[in-house]
Amino acid sequence: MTGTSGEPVPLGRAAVPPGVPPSVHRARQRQAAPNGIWGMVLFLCAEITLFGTIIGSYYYLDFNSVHWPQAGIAPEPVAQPSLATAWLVVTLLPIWWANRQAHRGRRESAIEWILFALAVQAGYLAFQIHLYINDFHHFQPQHSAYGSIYYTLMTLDHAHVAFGLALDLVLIVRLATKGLSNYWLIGVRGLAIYWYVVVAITVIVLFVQLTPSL
Amino acid sequence: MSWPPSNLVVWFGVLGGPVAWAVQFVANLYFTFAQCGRGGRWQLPLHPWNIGLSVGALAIGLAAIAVCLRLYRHTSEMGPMAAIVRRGFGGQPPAGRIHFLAVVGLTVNFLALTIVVMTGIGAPLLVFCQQS
Amino acid sequence: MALAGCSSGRQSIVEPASKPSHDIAVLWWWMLGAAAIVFFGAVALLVIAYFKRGARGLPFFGEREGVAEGMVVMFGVAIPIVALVALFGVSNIYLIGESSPPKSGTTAMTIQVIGHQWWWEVRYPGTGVVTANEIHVPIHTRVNVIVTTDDVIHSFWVPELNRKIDMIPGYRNRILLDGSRLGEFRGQCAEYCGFQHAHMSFEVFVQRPAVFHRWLAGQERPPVPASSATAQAGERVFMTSQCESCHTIAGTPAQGTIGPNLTHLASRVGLAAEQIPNNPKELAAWIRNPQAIKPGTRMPDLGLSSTQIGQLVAYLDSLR
Amino acid sequence: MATVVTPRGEEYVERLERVWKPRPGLVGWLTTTDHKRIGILYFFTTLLFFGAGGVEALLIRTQLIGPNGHVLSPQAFDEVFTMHGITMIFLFVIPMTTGAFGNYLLPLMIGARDMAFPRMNAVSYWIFLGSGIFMYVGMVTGHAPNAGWFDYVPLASKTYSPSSNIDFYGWGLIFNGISSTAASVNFIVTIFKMRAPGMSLNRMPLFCYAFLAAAFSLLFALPALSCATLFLELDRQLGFHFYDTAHGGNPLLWQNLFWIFGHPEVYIIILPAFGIATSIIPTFTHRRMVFFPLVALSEVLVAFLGFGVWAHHMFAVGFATITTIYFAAVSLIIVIPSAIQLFAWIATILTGKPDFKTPLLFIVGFIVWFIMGGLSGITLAAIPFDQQVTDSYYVVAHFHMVIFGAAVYPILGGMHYWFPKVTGRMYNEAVGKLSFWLTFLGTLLTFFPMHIVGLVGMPRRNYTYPANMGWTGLNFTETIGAYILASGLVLIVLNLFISRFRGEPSQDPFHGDTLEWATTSPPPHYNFAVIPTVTTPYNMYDEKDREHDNVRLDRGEGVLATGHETPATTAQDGALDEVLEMPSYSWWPPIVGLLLACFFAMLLVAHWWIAAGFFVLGLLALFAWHNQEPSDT
Repeated sequence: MTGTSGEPVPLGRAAVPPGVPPSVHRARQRQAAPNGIWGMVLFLCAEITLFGTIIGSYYYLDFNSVHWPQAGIAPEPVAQPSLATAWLVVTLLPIWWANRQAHRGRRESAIEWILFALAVQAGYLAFQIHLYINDFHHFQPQHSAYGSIYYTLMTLDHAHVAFGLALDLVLIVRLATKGLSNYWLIGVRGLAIYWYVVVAITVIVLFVQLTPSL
Repeated sequence: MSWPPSNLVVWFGVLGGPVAWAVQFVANLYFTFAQCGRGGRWQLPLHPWNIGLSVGALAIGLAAIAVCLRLYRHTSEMGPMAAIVRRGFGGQPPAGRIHFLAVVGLTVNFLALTIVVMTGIGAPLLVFCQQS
Repeated sequence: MALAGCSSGRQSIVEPASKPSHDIAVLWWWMLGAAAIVFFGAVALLVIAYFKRGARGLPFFGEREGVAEGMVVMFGVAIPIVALVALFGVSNIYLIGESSPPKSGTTAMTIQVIGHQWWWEVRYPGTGVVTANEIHVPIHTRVNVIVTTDDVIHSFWVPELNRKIDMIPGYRNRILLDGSRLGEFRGQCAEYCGFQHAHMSFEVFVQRPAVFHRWLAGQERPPVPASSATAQAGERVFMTSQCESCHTIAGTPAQGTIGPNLTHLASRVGLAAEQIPNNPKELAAWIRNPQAIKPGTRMPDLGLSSTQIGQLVAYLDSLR
Repeated sequence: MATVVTPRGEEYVERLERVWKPRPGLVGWLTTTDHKRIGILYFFTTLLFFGAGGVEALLIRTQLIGPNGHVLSPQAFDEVFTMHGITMIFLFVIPMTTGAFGNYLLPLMIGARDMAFPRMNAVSYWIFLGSGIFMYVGMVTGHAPNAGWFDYVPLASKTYSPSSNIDFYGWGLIFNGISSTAASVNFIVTIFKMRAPGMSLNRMPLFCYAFLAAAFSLLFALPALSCATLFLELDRQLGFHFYDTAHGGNPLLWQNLFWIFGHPEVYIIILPAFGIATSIIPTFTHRRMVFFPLVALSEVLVAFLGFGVWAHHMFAVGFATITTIYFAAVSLIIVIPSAIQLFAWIATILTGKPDFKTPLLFIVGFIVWFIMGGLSGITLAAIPFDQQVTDSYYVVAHFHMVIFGAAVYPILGGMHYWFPKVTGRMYNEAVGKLSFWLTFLGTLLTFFPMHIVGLVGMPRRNYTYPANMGWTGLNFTETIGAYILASGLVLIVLNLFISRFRGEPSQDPFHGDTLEWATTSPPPHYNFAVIPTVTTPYNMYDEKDREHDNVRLDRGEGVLATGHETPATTAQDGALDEVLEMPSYSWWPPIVGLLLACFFAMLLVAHWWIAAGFFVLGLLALFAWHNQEPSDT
């Protein structure tokens, strides 16, 4: 059997150097992204497309309406959602760091940083829900097409974040109970990728949300 | 060209034209929907925009074709490649794969550019926002 | 091909009666010709393959791979790309303008057609004429038809006069009618619009200008009041049995807008969007049990007695 | 070519048998993660739905046999033609090609022992089954969707369709979409990561390219459908206004979203058929496909360009002319990749030594119909002509030529071609040929006259038509054709069913060129005793490689028998990267499928809190699922 450059590749498990968790060693030996990461990235592609179509629908409705937002709805204030989103962007740092720590075999540190990120992200979500309820006092999705697409977009975006929080929690529990198994080491990397994408989507959603105000 | 070329170069060669077409396509749609919709949000000079986008896409696609040509010629000169081509393009990677992708890229970019040229020339001949 | 044998069609795209339809039909015949060459050429290659199945390679060319690959490039890329770009230019840049709606203000006449489940309301703006399921236009006159809908999406299609255009809620689409041949051309709703999509047709009459103007003037006048006793009784039935809540008859208290305007019902050729011919017998059957003829129609069974129906038919038949 | 096992290799094989032994009986089928078993489950399920869709088609044709038919009421006709479309597209062709053929064959073709995510593969099946039953519950209870598979608003809005018919459609398709998304992720990762060592991109079977392209299309197209149906259900059930003109909504939004999904969908349907054709043709012509890279690129390019043509379904809505030509240009150029493939197939048959057995006959039929459907497709990219014939029977003729003629024929051919692979027995060749000719004649009579009937003005979706329109004779022919077609299909099923029990035992009757023929028929649970290595795109033509596999089995090299193991390789060059432990069974996929079914049923009846409860349960089940790592089982 030959690999890329022609030299034989043994089909079997390589010996693990002492002091390194087997999963970490395996991650270092890998030339390509593992299947789990491929799967996560592809699911996120579907997610991005879903948000892309919703955002496209937003502009389609916008372009085909004489008034946007429809009469009776004031444009969003800019400051609060922007601040909240900036807050969420900052949480990428602990997530990124947790992933690095995990790939150095430092389980406790990884757990702590995910926990930290979880707390900050939960704060973000709580604030956003507060804004959401405020909006709801001003206008409802049944008011007009603007209300419909606005609430659908925001709800899905927040649900995305909420699902991320659940993933954080799962990772914390799993890393604490099962340790850095190969499965969950890939899980931490998947989690990090998930958050990168969610935050990117949230930034774009913010821009869409503020379109009428700009 | 250094050998083996980076993945980025190879995949630019394969996907440059199609991606440029996709950008041209989506941007043009966005502009026409924005201008011809009932809201009439924007009043852009659409013909120049269309031509500009098409020319940009064309340039990227031509660059991708140039990359593919170089890859193709380079891999064709690599001794046993000729024999490999006869065996159905299944040569030893990475050279075999890159040769294969270069053939793919040449065709793909050519087709993508045809679309860009068709719409780049065709659209300015029509009246904007005239209902079909 | 077998198409020539089917010229009895009443709604055929290959028997055009206007310039746009004619151009489209010409485009079709050219495309059919080219397609036939490609189709039979490819089938011929398969037939050759069958007869030479015992040996590898091609007759005359041998087993060279380059020949097979050249064939793919030639027939798969080179020839089609020329043909397709040409088709693009001819049909989508040039011809599309020929069948497009007229530029505003360039036509002598405008007609408004409103789609309903499952009939057509036709208005002649500026004249007060409102009719249903039939459109009269003068020959050799460019007519701007504005199509809208009152409920779901319909599609306005008279193949012999022009291609189709959808009627979409919230949009005012337009299409050109420019008949170049006298006659009666059938049109039909082409977008699925519910149970009776199949029975939503109409007639377009392309007429000499004099005939057309006589018709238009007749439609503009309110109908002559009923003279016979039966018809007068029928009018009372009409005004007291809910008919008037859905239908309009000009010059009477009936001003309903849900169903077709019946002002000159007796002048029309068909009933229920041309599903049945307009004669007293069919009209009576229709009033007696509309759901049997057109299941799902919004016209209810009013439970009238045979006498009442007879009177009603006499009245409606007097609306000329 | 079956692997010849030497006594030393026998030990390894025994160990593999022990490790990969499935759980017995019904439990084994319910908890299975074996791609072959899942493929078989998909096959029989989709075959049932094909039967249902076929009966619906015959009902439609019987109703239209003559003018003013009374077989079906207009209400029933609308439900039947809607369900015919939904069934054939979502419950037959896609699950049959990706689910049954893809699942069973892909891992075998790339020399893997399972899909990349075996449990997700199982859950795809259970969700698909749930969604199919979900939509047919609507039909059985008299609430089948009735606004067409395209389901245009406002006809599908609460105002014009007040009962729950459309809700079965809306939620059912989102439900179904989850299954397809999971399946497409699985296929992409499997194709990129699970190929046998040495199988670089330029050595991957064309079948895999076709399935890769279809999976990518599914992945990126389905969100648009989910988005559209979500909006629809929000409009219908919660009073939102996405499509409601009176409140700033727009009915064209639905059409755009639906066709952004709908056109790639057409290629999702046909791409696997291309893949099957490119597997059968080299085998029966005893030569490689002509111009391998161009065929591979065509399969992928069709999927890519397929995202830029959607508005050609909407040329009559009155878009700005300028908008339409962007789509028309792509609709025309997308013909080129198809033409490349078409002439590559023809050139291969022409320059090879074709052996016209049943599978190849079906492929020849496929080529004929595909040319016809493709040519009528080109005419539909000429905007004025499209505006003339769209929504007429001409379009019905076009897409049945493409979807039935060109997508189902390879499925039928493939059923014969891989029959010996799956069952270890041979079908009856004479009956096979007879069934082909019946099907061919039926297809011709059913679908060809539709072109003409469309050109003389018959619109689609009419439950009946008047007598004096010149449509009667043609419709009569079509109906007769439909019955001939149905008899051909029944004959195929009978032939295969009887051959399953009575057929001649057979291992590798056709000398196929891809790796699935490197193992026994039917394949063992572990697929390959030794992981094959690859040096060309036509793996079975390189007998040296296969002999080498036997030598390696002797040495125990690449046997991977310490657990459920299979190698993972790099995405581009197929270099060996690591050895993966695969899960062997799991109860969670059917449980997740069941919980999702309950979730969607509750959404249908608008019991939001109970639905939320099932959703949370579903999440918990997913958590429990991942509690069980592959190495644990």
